[in-house]
Amino acid sequence: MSEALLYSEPEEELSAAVADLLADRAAWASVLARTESAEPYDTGLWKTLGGGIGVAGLLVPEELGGAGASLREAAVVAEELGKAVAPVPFLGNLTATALLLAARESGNGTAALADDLLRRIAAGEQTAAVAIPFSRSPDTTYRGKVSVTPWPPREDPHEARLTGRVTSVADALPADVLLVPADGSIYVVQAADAQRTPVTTLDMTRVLCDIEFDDAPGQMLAIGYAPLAQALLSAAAVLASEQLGLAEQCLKTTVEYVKTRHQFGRAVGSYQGLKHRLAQLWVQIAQARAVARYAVSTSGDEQVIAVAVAQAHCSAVAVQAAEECVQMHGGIGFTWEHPAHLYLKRAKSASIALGSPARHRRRLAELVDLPAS
Amino acid sequence: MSEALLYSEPEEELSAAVADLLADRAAWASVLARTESAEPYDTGLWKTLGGGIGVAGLLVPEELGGAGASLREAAVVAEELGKAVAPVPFLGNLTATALLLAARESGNGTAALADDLLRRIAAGEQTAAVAIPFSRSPDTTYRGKVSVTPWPPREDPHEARLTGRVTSVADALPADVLLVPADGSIYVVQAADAQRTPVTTLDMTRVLCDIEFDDAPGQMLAIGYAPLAQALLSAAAVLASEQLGLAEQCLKTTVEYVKTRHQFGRAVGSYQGLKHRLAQLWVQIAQARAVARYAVSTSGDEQVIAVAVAQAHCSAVAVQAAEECVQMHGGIGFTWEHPAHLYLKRAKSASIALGSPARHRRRLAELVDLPAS
Amino acid sequence: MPPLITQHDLENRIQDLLAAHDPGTTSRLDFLHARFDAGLAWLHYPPGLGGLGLPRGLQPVAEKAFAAAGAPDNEPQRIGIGLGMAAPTILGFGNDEQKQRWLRPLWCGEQVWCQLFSEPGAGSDLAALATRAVRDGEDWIVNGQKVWTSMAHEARWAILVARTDPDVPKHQGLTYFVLDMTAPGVEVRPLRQLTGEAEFNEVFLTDVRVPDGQRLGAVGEGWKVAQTTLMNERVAIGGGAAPRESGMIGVLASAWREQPEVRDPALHDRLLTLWVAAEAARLTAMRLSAQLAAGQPGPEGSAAKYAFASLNQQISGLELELLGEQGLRYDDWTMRRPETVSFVGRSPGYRYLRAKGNSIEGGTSEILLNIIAERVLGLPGEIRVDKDVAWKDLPR
Amino acid sequence: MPPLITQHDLENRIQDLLAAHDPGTTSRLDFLHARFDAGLAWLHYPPGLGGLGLPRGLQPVAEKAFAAAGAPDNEPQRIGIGLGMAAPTILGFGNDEQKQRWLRPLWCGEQVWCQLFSEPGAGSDLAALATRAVRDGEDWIVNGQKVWTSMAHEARWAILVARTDPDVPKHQGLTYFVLDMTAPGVEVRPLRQLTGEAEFNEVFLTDVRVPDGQRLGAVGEGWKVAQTTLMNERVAIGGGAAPRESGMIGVLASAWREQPEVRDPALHDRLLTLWVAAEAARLTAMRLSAQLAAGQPGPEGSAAKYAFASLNQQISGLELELLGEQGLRYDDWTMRRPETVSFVGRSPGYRYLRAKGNSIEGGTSEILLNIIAERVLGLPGEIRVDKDVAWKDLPR
Repeated sequence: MSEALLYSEPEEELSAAVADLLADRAAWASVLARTESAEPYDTGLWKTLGGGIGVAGLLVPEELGGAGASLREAAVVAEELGKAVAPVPFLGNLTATALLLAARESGNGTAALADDLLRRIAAGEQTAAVAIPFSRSPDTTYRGKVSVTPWPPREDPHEARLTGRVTSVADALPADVLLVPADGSIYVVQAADAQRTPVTTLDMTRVLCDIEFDDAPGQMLAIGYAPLAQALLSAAAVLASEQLGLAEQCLKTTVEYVKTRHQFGRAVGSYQGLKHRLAQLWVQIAQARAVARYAVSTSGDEQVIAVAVAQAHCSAVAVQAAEECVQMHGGIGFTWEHPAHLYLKRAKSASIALGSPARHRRRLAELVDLPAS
Repeated sequence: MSEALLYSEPEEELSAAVADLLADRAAWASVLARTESAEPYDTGLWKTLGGGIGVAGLLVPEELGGAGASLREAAVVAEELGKAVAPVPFLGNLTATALLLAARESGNGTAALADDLLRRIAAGEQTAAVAIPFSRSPDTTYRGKVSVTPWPPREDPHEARLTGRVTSVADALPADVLLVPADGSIYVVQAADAQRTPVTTLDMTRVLCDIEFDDAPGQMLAIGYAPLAQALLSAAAVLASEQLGLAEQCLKTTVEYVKTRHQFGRAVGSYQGLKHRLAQLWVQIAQARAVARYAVSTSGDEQVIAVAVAQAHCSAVAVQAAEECVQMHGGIGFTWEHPAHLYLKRAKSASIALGSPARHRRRLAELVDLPAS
Repeated sequence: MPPLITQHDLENRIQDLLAAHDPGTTSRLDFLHARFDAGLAWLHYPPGLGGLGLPRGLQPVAEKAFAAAGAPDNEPQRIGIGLGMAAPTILGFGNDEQKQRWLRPLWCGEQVWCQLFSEPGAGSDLAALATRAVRDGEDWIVNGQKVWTSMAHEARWAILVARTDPDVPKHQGLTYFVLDMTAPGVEVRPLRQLTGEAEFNEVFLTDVRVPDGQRLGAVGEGWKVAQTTLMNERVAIGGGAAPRESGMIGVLASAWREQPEVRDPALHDRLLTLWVAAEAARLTAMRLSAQLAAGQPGPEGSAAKYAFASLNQQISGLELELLGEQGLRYDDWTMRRPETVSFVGRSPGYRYLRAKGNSIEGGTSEILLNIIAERVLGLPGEIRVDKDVAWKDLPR
Repeated sequence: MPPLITQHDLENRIQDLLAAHDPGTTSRLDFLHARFDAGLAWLHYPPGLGGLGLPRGLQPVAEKAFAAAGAPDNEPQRIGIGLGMAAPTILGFGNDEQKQRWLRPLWCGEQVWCQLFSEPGAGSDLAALATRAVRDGEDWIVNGQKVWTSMAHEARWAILVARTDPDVPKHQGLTYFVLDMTAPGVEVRPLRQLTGEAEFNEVFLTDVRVPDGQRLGAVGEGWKVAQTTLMNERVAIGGGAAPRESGMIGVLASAWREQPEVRDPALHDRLLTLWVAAEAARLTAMRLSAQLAAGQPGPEGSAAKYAFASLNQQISGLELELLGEQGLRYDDWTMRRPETVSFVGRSPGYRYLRAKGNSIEGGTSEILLNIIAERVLGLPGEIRVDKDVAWKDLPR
């Protein structure tokens, strides 16, 4: 098992390929510039990443045109995307893919519909997202505000119509297809058939939207929300690696800065107060790497524990790293023109996303039999 | 109000008198030596402090021979005792005094009995303690294991007999008189009529005992436990100042040490890592002084809040100070022959005494309307 | 020496002024001019410069009386830098002509002042600053870049520290000037911060001419003069007795009370820990003001600022975590120039972001801890490698 | 060069040894002697010194085979300092005679070793040590005081670093010796610690004669030799894959599960935070051992020790707080000399106190953070004022 906590050679190659592309195409200055443009997502970059390198169809089985890879490879990609706070809908698309795979395996729905979508995703033709607030944790009993008419549905479930509203959805703005939990089942809705309103988002590099469904045509994908829970669990596991990457980048940037910034005739990185804090952060990040790797290398009940641990730990580490990055850059770190704030906003948002650390600890309490009272 | 947070001139004089005496009579080496002797309490010192300087009868009204002082003066004494971790039953005796005063004012008991005891305490003839586990917080609904026979008592409540057991009682070993909550009332029992067994105590300078009552004669002092709650509140207020004194002493000792201890050709106190931690500790202690002073300068409902704040804050500060004291002394701080451990043991025990910080925060939640759920 | 004016005399003078210049009919500026000329502006300043040489403690008497009479004030919020930093420095180091020229329009609010001290390369280590002033006849030619300048876009005058001799150790080569912000070569650009707003400015100085008559103190004495400015900056902190649950903790406590759905029992103890910390900070500020009132100034000012920053950051961080979905959203990223900073009335995300500045602006938390460690605890200073080296040879 | 021995050859040799020396009938010491002489003791050591020059990775093969056959071991716990620190140094710097003399009885456990490095004035800054060794004919005369010496009261030999030249900078004047603990002038006193026990000793050296033949390495090369010892000390950390809830967190979790009355809901989140931290530390140790196995030694060793100390202290502190009245009591203050240290089986107070040593012994947490900051992150070292100064002129 412990070897699984390392990176395999193919994983390192994938990581390097993504890193190279991002160095070219997602330098922080362009990421920052995009936050104030009309297109908060970099669809061009996503096309190259998704279709070119094939990260969109990473989880899709080979027979459907995908890479047939596991969460481990997805995590490696997320780590690089976290380092660049790249504005691409990788996580949302991954969540949708995981949902489609779970729906397909559950046998509780329309396998052909899932297969078809997975094929399109792998081919880079379509991007999907799950229409659920980004803050929902995997263990939440979800009760949304979208309902299906007519209910019960007619014989042909393809004829369902969805009405209602979902707020603060991640990565849905650039999506072509939405997977919508509604009235206990999951439906496929074409994004064009819903009204998406961008939200002024704390994380400027992953802009949320509110979605309004007004009698939107939907095809039933699966009965029951079990695939949703599985998808959110996968997303939370991969998000931990994104947080790891973000923390690494913040530490790296900060260490570089304090080596070159001089005050009182000395590099500020020579002062023990800062050195000890950076060393402590490094310890936290080394641990984050182990827990993040573990969360994508295990399965079943053990994965549920591992993901709760990873989310509780990595969320906190990413926030700490970003906060130290701002503080140790001093005045410049507080400005708009320095990338530190992009990381701070992403880190804080990501800690809330898919359940707060406290929420994950509460879940853990049930899993490892440590009840509150 | 804010002037009350300072020390008055008489308070500073009292403080200086106690400090002088302790410098003479409670140097840490002698305090350490006593911990392994047959007499863990320094009754000689207590006699001088209690009778000589008059700290035993500090709260006792002047008409009963006491100083008629308030908790503010008691707090000043506690601060000095905390600096010296002096093995005297000041806190226990103070708690008993506060209980007697509350009983006297409640009108629910035998004022003459309380008056008589208060007179003896002020005269330095007797020392009293409350027979209750040291860990009980002021807001606990107390249910002890001592019962009164016969029940209901005969006409003359002086004829009550007490049977049962109280564990982990502070400052009862050197006491002459015990105030015992039992079956909803409070009784006065001569210490000689109970069986006191010393406990191997974490805090070696405030040794607890277990007390066994076997048909021990008791006189009823008050009906109801209201005076007990008031006494414990006063004790908790004063304990905060003891914790403040302890923290001050730990910081002082540590600062002196790191100025003189050289490693790598420099005083270790010149390294910013240690400097920042010591500065943070100083900030905490400056705050502890304000909250500790406030806790003994207010009354009524406001005092209940102030004491909860003071206990939550000062407990943590004292533990932090003692832990830093051990750590920053390095190897020597880990040995038996250095006083740091006396402070560490006192600080950790005091944080548990009269309710843990978490317990006080929970109480606060009720008081300031911030319910858990 | 004239006999000391009593409080009674003072009250009489105020009433005389109010009688002669009815606030109801006198224009705002006329009234302020009259108040200044009567020595009733800053009472502890010397006669002829807006004061009467009285103890500072009497100032509230005047403020109360004028407020009660409905007299206009000089908008101290808007001209804080002038009042708090420029004026004491001019008073301390200016010659008579300079005092006469600048103090009256400063106090009356006719001329706003700003401070040109910090530079991109000189923050905590202000004395390392690189802006150069070179003598040219009766003028100095100034070149350089200043940063974190509040009010620069509204200011008429600036206090400026510049390097006049790069060949001596850094503290020795500085000179202090007053700079006309309308002079050619002064360019002010808003400095946007991570909240989206721009409270501050960058100021670029290109061949700006400053007459030698606008120098404060001797050439090479700029560091000493700047100390007066900076000491006066710190006096303001402390603030006195705010009510319980003032500030950020009040916002969080209200959210907890009023939105039961955000109450996470797992975070209850953390909420209360912060509540206790905020209450402790409040009581400490109360104690500090009592100490100051009793003439026992303590070093708690640095501690208060340090604790305030740390608390604000923790409280706002917890608020976002509690709010969940609501915490993922922001109110407005538009570039704006706010008049004042307030943590309330904006979104929780704004509070979280803005609080990050509290441990940087006006002395970083690291510098404050150094000050406490060295000045209060007497711990040894850092080993200094820059004391005896010519400024131009320092690593940068 | 002889051809490399394969695992198959190795297994054959082991079976041959077991056949020739039946563990059931051979005395313990005879068996260990035979194992050493067959080169089956520490396989990576050279032939003739208990090994066969094999890769370290084969050692578990031998250990498993001997254990399966019921053969006695050399009680590695008891002789850890000899095995882990003295032996590699003797191997690296000893001459043939020294290797022959010391390694066999060391490995076989006939002679216990201890380490005389730290001094009251030289802890983190070991190179500042003051114990003097002065040449006297073929001997050295040693005077000084050493501290924190485990096993000194049972040891026959000690590895010792002493100062042979006080007139050169501190790292240059040290020499490394092997000292006979039974020699006249060696006095061992137990060093009692705050738990009441004495795990360690102080060792006083008064005119102790050490023959020059017991010197390891050249005169003045002691610091270099000591590095070998210290590097080998750190290798041990990391430990590999312990099961979940190993160590202190398991004790706390059990208390929470088994004593519902100690469950304070306010501290539930703190318990879980520590549980997560312990699990993170466990997974990190697993990852570290995988890295080591894959030949990617990482600097996580220092990090693991740092995290371990911090965790133990936080967990034991919370345990006491939870236990309330029970936490006020202790089990035993009697001065004792424990054989090994274990956090379980003693009272919570013992755990709390003993854990305080975790951040001091074997490298303080501050030193570990320095190591990470400088060696891993590449941050600049502290400014050194002691590098070029003669030892005798250093401030102390």
